[in-house]
Amino acid sequence: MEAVTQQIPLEHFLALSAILFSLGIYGVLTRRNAVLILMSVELMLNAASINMVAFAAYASPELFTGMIFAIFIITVAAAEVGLALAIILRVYRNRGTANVDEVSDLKW
Amino acid sequence: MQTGYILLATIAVPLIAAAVLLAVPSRYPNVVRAFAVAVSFALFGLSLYAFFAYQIAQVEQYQFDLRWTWIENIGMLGEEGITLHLGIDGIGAAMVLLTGIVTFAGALISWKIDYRNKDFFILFFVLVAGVFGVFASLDLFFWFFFYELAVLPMYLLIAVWGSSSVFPTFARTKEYSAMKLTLVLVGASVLIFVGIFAVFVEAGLGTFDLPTLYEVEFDEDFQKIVFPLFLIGCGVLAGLWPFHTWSPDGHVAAPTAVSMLHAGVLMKLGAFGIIRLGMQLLPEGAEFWMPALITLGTINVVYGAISAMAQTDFKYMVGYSSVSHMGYVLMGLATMNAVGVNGAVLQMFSHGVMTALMFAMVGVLYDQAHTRDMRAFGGLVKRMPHFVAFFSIAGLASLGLPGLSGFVAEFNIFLGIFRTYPALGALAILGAAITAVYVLRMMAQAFFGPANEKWEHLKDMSRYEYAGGALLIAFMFLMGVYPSPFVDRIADSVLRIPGIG
Amino acid sequence: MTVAQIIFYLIAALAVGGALGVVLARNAVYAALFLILALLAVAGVYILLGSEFLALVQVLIYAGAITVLLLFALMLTRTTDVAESMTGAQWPLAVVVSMLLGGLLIVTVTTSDWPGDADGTITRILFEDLGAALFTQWAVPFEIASLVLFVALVGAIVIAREEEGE
Amino acid sequence: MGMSDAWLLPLLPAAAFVALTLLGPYLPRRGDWIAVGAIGGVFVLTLLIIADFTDALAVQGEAFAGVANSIQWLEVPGHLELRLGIHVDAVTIVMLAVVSFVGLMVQVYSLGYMKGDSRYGWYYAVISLFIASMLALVLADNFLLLYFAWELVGICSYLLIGHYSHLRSATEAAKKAFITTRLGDVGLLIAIILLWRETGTFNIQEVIAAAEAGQIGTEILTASVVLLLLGAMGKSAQFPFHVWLPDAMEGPTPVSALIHAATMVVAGVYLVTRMLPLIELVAGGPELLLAIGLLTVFLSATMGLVMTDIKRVIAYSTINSLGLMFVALGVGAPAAAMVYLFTHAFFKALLFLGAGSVIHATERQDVSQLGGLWSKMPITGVTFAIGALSMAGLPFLAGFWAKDEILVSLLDNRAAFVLVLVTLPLTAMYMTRVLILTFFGEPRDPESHEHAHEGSPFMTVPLILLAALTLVSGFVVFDQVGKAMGFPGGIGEIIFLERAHSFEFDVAVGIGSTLLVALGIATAWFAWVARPSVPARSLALLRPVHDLWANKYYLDDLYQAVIDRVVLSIARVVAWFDRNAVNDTGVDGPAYATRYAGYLMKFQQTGKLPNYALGMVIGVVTLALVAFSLKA
Repeated sequence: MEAVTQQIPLEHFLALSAILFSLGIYGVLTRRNAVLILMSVELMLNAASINMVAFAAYASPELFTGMIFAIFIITVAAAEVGLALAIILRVYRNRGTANVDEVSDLKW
Repeated sequence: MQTGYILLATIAVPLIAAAVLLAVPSRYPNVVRAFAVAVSFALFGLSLYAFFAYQIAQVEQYQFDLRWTWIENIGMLGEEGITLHLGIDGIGAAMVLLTGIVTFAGALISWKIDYRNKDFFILFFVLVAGVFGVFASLDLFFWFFFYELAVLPMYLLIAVWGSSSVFPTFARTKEYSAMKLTLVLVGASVLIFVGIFAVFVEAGLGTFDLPTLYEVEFDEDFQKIVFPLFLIGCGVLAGLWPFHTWSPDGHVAAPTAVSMLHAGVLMKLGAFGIIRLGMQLLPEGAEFWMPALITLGTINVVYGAISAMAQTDFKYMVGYSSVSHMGYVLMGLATMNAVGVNGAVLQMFSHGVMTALMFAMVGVLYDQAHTRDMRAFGGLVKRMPHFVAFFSIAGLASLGLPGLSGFVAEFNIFLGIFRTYPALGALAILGAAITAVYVLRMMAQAFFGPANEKWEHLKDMSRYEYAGGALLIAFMFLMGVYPSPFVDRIADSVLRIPGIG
Repeated sequence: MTVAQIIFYLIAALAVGGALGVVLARNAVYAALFLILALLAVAGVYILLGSEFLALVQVLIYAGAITVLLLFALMLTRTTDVAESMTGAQWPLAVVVSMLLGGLLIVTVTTSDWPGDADGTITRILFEDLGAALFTQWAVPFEIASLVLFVALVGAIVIAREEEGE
Repeated sequence: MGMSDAWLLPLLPAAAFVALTLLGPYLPRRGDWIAVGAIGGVFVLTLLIIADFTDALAVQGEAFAGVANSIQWLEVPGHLELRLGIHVDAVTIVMLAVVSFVGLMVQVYSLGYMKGDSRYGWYYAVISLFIASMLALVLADNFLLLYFAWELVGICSYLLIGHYSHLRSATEAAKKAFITTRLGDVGLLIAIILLWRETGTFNIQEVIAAAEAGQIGTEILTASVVLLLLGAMGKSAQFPFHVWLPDAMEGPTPVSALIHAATMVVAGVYLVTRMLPLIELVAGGPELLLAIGLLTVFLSATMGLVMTDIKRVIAYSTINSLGLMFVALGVGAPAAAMVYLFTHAFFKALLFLGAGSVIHATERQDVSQLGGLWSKMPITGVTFAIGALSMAGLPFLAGFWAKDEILVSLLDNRAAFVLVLVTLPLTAMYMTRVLILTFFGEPRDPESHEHAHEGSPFMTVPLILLAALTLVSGFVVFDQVGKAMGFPGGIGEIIFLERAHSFEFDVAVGIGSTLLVALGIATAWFAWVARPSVPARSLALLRPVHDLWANKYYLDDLYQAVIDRVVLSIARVVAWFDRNAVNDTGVDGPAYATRYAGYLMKFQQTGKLPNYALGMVIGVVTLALVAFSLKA
């Protein structure tokens, strides 16, 4: 562990994270293709990770909590993508589409 | 000698019995029956002991005190936040005795249940535990817990063991009745729940303990706002007009023993709640709202009686007469004077025993004849003399015949009402006269007159039904002829309710 | 403006540009490529935050494995050649809502008081320290993470497997 | 056995009731000996009490105000104390004598009359309960016990009228009797409670004292008195409550004799006698009493004239007699009323028991199917004739003296006097008519006439005893007789000490009334013996009047119509309202509304993932905005 001075305020990282997160949200809300939605989710996860790591670097590096969290996020993201793609493939095979707005059996 | 374990036992014994019954294989229905009757006899004994061991005119208001701390010093909860606090005053003692009597009689009457009788008795005992719990609890949290415990098994008991009826102009399925009963009662209990939390927060003591909360002097405006929550919330269970229709339909659909407990005991929980939560906790709110209650109570009495007059179904008639008689209880409570409230509590006991007997007798008839239309019968006295005698005694008690419990209770209520509201008192007495009309019409129609040959096969009561009915009748006579044991206990406690003049 | 700052703004611009590409591109494959760009930029941000290990993992797993997986999925679910809208009907509402959310987040970020050095001093974390922590202090969560991965793997196989007669 | 021990009296038959109810089927002879033994015991004890009473009277003279003894029944400390207690004074003594003696006679008589009845044991149980309640009623020193007993005699009457429960008519009559009297009882109960509200006590003497001291407001007092009268009118079958009594004849005849002639129906008279000081405090109270009595007397005399059922004729004569007692009370002559009550109990019980013998022998009770029984049943015939002529008011029989007493007291009130005089020949006429049609002439139903025979000694001995009393009991009106019996001041003084009254026989009134009675008897003899065609011809002439009387002034029909058309309609409307408005709209309505709301809201479930996601984000943004605004 060593201290480095880069003169970049914490807020900058957080703002970046906020922008990425909002863009991810926008993607999730507008994209029709499930794979593209998944990509937007990845953006949101990354935004969260940036937050974690930034806080860890700036505020409380002692227990590596932020890092560990980021690592777990990546792990979970990997697992999630694997599972989600399996589900998407399954849906596609059954219905011939991967567009989420066409899969709407669970309505009233 | 004064130990709270007796009250704990009245709650624990039925719960343990329910658990034991779970383990009894359902292929031995007679074992189940014998066990259930034995347990309910034990409960009867316990309640009898509690009633007679209760000491009149002691310094402490609540006897058989027992307190087990459950949760404390967490969040808003302070010292003794939620405690299993048991204890009864004279009112509670009378109610505990009533529950014991009706439970025992109900178990005896239920001997004839064949369909899944094990499950029936399990739910039955859970319900009974809840009822005992309400009467004995001195902690708002557990009071409410037991209250819900008593109400909820009712749904299954009616929906599974009940009966659907088709009448010329309308039909009532047991599912409908069970659903309505449960929803209305649970809906009403939401009001109580809100009220309980309002009191808890307003008091700011971090405890649900009732005797502690009784010491608090709540702000008058607060009392006026919160009291209606308890009044309506509990009143619905007591059959308060216009929230009463769950009751006749529920009675009609329910199996016999459930009707007995339901009308005999459960409806008393409501009136008991008005006393325990409403009048004792919020005396000024009670003072403010009682004119409204006595108006509604009068409507209950007259409206219930007139409705009962138009019924041709035994159970509907008894159901509406319950509405009418619970109206007397509400009126008595609303008088806010010692005589009237004393009469209301007496009426709770009296009506409990009397209406339980009525429902038991309707059950005797219905289980054999499979119809409850009183116009279909005639001259039953020839085939079923004991049945007719028992039913008539219940009917005479309900029309307030001296020598039976109804008279003592109603007389006190009338005296109480006349002290404050003479005009309404006259209406109440008129209600008793209407009661005579429908009871005698029913007796003349079904019991006397030329015997209908269609009912040649009807048999008189079985010995279990006989025993259950005789038990109820014994208490009706006891209270009617020698009311002092009841009045002494009740009056002593009534006089300690704040605001009673 | 220090060098680090310049680098940060550069990387941030890349990340935002990549993200915009992901959510706006009309072609799905382009979107995936933009995602790679964004993820690599995030890796750069990690380096700026003094966490080389994470940057490495980010490049390897995210930019490498996950994106490839996504591309595979795109390939396997390609339906028709008919050009269809990539954007759902609720996009105007989504614009408003996500901008609102972003605005709110940025306002929060800028108006709040954050702990830490005002002059932008960060703590750099060394590989050794992190490795030691991961296998001592965080050993149990680490194992659980591996279990999660394993279960996800099995689940993915079970779900995606072609069944008999299908 | 002193007067303060009189509480034992009701307990004896009450114990018999309990024993018979619980053990009846297991006892030899269904336990009738217990019931008869109990009433026998009561009779003996009553004699002892009377002896004690005469002693007390001899010692204390006019200062004697009665003996009281009570126990606490229930108490709400500081608010209410209910006591049960007895009060024995002269009025009580008279009532006790009547109840215990007629009770004993009827119970003995029933041994023969009810023999073989399928509910023999139950009959004796209820009649024991009735006697217990009736004794409690007359002994009561407070309104609570009075009302208690009042209701109990009502229910016993209900049970006994409906004794032949397989008959629809008996059941209906029982119901009618109970409900009609119950309506009056509502008034009584309200009156009792109102008086308690004003005075704080249920004790009759204390209430009267308070009223006389002016402690009760005029309005309350007036209301109480009117309501009290309602109760008395119901029980004593005064107009407009009289309709139940003729129907009550559906019960076994001994019951009619005991309950519906000698004891229960005079409870109203007894109550009014007790409460007379209160009634006289109210302006118009005595006048109301008088009006009710006169109306009842007149209506019953006319209706009795056309009835063909032997028991119903006697029932109307009972209403007539009760009306007369009310009249006497209305003009402030309680002693006359009590004397009439006393003698009436004997000759009316005698009449009913005689009618019972006839019914028992022939199984017919319509006079158009009877006739010529004089030779077959001489004892019944003679005793019945004595009773009938006493009721008619023939000189030197009990009824004559008692009636004369009332007429004398009416002398100051011309209108009432004349009206009562008018009814005298009518009464005499229908009593003679029933006597003639039953015992003389040709038998109209030879078959039943054939089997007719005198009953067992159980039945004839009570008849003879009652007939003997009918012959002599009237003479108690003479002070000398009273003195000879051990009472210091004659009967008037016994009955109402604070209103000492000495009997004066008014020769003119006596002769006048005798002439009128003779006229009635002669008319009856002429119409039904000498010229049997007369009734038929006059019937043709007076058809509308006859119909009016035979249909009981259409009052029963009116009441029935009110019940069927009005009361039951209201009940049905309320029941309909309850089902449709309160339940189906008020309770089910919100349920349906909830369901419909659910139906409407389900459409937000589009099934499309982006919509849900958008919803979530909007929620988050909203919450964030709320948080911001709260922070600001």
